[in-house]
Amino acid sequence: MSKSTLSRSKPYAQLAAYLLFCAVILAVPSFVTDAFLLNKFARYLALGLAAAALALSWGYAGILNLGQGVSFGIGAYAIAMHLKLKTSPVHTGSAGLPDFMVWNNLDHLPWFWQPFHSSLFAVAAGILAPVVVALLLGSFMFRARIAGVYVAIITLAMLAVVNLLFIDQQAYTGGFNGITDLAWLEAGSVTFDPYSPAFYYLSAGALSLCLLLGLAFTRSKAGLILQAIRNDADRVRFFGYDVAAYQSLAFAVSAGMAGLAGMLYAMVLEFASPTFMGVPLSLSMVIWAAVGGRGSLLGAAIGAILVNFMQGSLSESFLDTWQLILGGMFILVVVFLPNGLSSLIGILADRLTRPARQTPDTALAALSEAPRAGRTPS
Amino acid sequence: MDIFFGQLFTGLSIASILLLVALGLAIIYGAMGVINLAHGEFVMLGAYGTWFLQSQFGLPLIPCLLLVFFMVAAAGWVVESTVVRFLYHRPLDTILATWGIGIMLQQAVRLSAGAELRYVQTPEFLSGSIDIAGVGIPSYRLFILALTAALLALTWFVIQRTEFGMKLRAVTQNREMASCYGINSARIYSLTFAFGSGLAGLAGALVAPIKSVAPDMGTNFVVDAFMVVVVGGVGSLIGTVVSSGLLGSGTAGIAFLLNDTLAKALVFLAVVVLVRFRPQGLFVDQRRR
Amino acid sequence: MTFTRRNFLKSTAVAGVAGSVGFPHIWIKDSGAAWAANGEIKVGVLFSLTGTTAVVEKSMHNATMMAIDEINAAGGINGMKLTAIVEDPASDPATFADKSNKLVLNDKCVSVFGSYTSASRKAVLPVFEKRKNLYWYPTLYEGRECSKNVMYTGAVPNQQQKEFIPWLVKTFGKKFYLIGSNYIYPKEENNVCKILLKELGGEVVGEEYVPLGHSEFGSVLNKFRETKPDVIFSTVVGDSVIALHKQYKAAGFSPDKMPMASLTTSEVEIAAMGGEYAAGHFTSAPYFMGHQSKENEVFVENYRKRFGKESVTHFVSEAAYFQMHLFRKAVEKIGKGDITPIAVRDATAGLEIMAPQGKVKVDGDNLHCYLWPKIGQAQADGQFKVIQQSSDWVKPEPYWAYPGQSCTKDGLKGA
Amino acid sequence: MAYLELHGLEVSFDGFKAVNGLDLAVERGELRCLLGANGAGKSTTLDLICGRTQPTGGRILLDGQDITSAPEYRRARHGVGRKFQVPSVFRELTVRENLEVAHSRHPGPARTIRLFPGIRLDRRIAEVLEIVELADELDTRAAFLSHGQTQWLEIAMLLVQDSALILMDEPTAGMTIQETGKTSRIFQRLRGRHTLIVVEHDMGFVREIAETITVLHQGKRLSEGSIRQVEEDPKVREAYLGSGGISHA
Repeated sequence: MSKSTLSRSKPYAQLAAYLLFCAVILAVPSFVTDAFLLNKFARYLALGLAAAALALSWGYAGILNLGQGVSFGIGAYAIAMHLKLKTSPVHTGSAGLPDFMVWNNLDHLPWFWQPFHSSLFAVAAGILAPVVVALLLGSFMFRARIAGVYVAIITLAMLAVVNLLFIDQQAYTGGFNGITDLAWLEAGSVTFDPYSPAFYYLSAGALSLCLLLGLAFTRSKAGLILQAIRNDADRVRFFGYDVAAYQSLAFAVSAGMAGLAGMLYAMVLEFASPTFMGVPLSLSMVIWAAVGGRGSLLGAAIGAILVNFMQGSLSESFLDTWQLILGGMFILVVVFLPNGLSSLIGILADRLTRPARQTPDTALAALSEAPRAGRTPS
Repeated sequence: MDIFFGQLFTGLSIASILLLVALGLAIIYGAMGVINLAHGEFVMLGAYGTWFLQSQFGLPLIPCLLLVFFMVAAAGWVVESTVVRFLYHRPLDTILATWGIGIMLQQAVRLSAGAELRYVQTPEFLSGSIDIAGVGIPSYRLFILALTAALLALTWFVIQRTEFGMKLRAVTQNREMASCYGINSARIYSLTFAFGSGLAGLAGALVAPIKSVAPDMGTNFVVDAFMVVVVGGVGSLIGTVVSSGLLGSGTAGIAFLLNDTLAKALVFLAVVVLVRFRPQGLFVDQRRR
Repeated sequence: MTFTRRNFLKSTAVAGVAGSVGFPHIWIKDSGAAWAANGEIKVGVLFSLTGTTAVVEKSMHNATMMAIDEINAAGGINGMKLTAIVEDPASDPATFADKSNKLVLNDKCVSVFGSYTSASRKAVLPVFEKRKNLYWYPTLYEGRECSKNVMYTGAVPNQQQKEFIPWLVKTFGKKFYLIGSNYIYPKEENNVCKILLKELGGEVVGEEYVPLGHSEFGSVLNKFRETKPDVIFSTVVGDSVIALHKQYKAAGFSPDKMPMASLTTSEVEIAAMGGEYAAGHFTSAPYFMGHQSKENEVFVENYRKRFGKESVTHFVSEAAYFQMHLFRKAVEKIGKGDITPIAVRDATAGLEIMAPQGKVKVDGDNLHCYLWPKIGQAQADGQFKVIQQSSDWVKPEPYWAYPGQSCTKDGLKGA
Repeated sequence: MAYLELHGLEVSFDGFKAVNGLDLAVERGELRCLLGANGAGKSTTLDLICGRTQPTGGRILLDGQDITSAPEYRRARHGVGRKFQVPSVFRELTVRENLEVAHSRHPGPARTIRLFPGIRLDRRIAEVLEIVELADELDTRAAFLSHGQTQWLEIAMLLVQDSALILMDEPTAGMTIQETGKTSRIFQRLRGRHTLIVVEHDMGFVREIAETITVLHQGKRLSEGSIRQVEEDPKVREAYLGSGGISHA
């Protein structure tokens, strides 16, 4: 088919791919009934959502956020605070007060915990709090036209700060142990037992909704402008776009989705821990998105699900060497498959339809080039 | 009064350790723009190398230093020629690839040397402390301070006063143009990466006697070193020295006044603010856009 | 960035199909809960083999596996083989929770033996309480917990401190500096220590918590110089202990005048820091490798035969070892009955066993153990010299510091 | 009050004054050519007007408003469009997408988030495409275009942006004779509706389109007037011919 019809059919092929993926993940409970597996898949889907959120800010807007754990963690803690207030404390006895507060000799519930009695507030906070944090951090960085490696450094440093503070403020956050022993979320008549199909549908539904909304966002003009910004931010300014506002927007949308993913993750594991805001998990998200294909939300989601599924099964069968295999895989994908597994499919499809056309790899060189040509050490 | 002097020395000592670890990263990142997240693992390799030489061959610490430098430099060469070489035009991808290398190195060491903590001995004559102004200053830390200064001078000399250094600076300015003048930039890069890794190994060897030697000791080293290099200014040696001084004494000071947890948090916050207002670092001048 | 929109249909179809075919066990129905079926008793072994706490948990894993092999070598329990299902929680609380779910739901283990840090215990606790399973926790901990699904074979604060603190005050003086890692265990131990010190007219000259994995104690040592305490009460854990001891000695302090008294420093940490850095400091624990008893000689000899002559045993791996034998005695007591986690728990109540540290008994009410606290002084050769030993086993009181509260058969009383 | 006024504009990099007290006034709808040897400050002047570089002195007034320290995107919204010496387009996006980005009537994020809008080409873009003959390259990625086509794309994007003031930096560089001819026909049509400032070296092209010419020398205005006046101006002769012949023009 000629170039133009192929490209005009591209958006529909992409939409079809997204819808197919959503259909597949929503169909899983009809033929998988093992409670343990359902829980595991629900967890992978939540991590898939976090990776897709990262692909939105990194793949589309060129913002490499090494601190995705901040949004992910805030979402997890928001829902955990709500679910903690719903459990009756077994070990410490005093009515309604979470156990770690009793251990830290608090005698009443702090004011900022009060609103978390309502599940609506908790869910809203789980999404909006990361958005607000992202908007503040976003404008703080992008107003000063910070880009590339420096964004990575600032987000990494913020992650370290948030992690340290959450561990230090033990009376309010449970400290290093995190918030454990959570009840199950209730919405109307449905209780979401993390080992039930109901919870799986919640997780799969959230991922599908976010993927489709994300697709709509990236297909809109704003999404196009973000890609232009990633390509050449200065040039975009000369067309009248406030680049900092767009970058903060992408950063905030990504944070909201990551907050939702954090909520699902805390619910599926039935606890929230400061390791959700640790450097290893945040970097893993970046790697899942890179492995899956940072250029596409669906690619990143699939990358996260595949890597975590492999990590789960590998670590059981190859007790000693699973980390070697994982590290090796990351290197191979990053070096030989810059656009991740999803591009593998693209390349194969190219080979099948017409002789491979060597696409210049300039696109990647322009990927928010770090100021490499700094002066040599003087 | 002696508390103040003790605190001053602690700040200086922390700064010297930060500089020691960051020096190798400054070379690699400054000159080649490669963000090497496996830098912490090279430090760990240096520590394990020292332990291995000490436990198997009974070599005292000082001779170990030289051997470890070349062993880890060789490891750096291998890593550069197998993986990093493909990524010079993709700075952000080096973060991911080197993180993968880090995971593999950790697990390889855990399998070979075991997960237990390893013991590295301080040389006899350095294990005591010297009384200066009424405060017991650990002589081993003085030794580290002195050696860091020497390494700094060596690095500056290699970069500024040797032919290799001149070629390195040429390749850094413009790799393609340097190649046109017959400089084998690929080899220069490999040598630079090996030199940086060797420095990291040396840091590991020096730090091993006062810190704990475990397969995953590298992770918190690399985050701090990365901050020091970026705050100091990409490719600026003086910047790295000054920023490790600032961050080191800052950490020590706040830790004494408040506590270590807040010290770490506040220093990270300071890094965020510094990178935001001086992204190109303290010592790299404004470049015309 | 070439866009991956083209022909994405193929990619998801391929992934989808591969996904569903990939794991055949997807199709099996949820098989009934037969705890001890076809002649084997399945137990979970959940100690980190990778990550930051692998350092200590590897030795606990070794001691547990050794006990299992000993039991199987002696013909198993009532003729049934003990099968260990090993998982690596990689020192990450989230993985601890995930793997314990797998061991309980998927593998149907009768009991799971595991974890060192309080954080990992808190992460798995809800799993065992919701699924009515049994978790065997061999590590000393901060107490104030009264679960009906956990067997606590490690020491609680009253057992470790009630004789230790008075001895320290008598021997060295009243001024204490409390230094610990920044999480719940050190804070709770310090609560108990402060109560004891108040009773003895002691004084806390400083209290500080360093981040986990911290390795730079320059400022802390300066504070020691400033406050001049008689005793440094350390609840620092993990690899920070090594850095603290090394830098303490390098700063020219001497344990004779200002010793470090710890509840966590064991033979493993000493082996890692080198004997000369630990020499002179004190630890209170129910077991030391150097303890003279017939059971201990056999235990140490077997352990070294199996894991190398350099390997060391310490109070946490000793608890991991004897709790497995406690499990064996409980299952033998059930005999022909249905072996379920709750049945095992009830059978264990009141059981006694000759452990390497001496005869230990399980308290039927709070499922903790009567232990033999000892005070040991570290020697340059990496072993501990037992200075003082309790004349009788000490009753575990997880709520000792909270009068009016106690853990009874049916949960916490006197909230 | 001219449409664009520069008053004593000045910018120095480490002491070197690239633009040194420049005064300039351009009327609305006028087509002004900027000539001068390399390093005379032509491109830097365009950089200062469009906001790419911050001046160290002087003021810039656009349609009566002081935009000296306004950020680039606010100047673009006031109607300033810039074509760069090195053709800069979004290489990873297709021609269609480049034009859609350039079509920045409502640049605010609130207006650009529309669910499933699909990129439809309105009349304006279709008309421009015919002019620059890129209609059949609509879905090719910009990275695959030839140098000439990239120049045309950037010019097309400027036209789509429809700015009041268009700053053109050597638009005909690397173009064939026919393409240069066509460019001058386009510029003739733009005159009047837009104000144009064109930096050029191709004297043939300048003769076709120029009304008034300003010659810059070492960051200052050397002379101004019709093409004949400028050619006979002794200062210009001395500045250029004196330094060794016409080849340096």
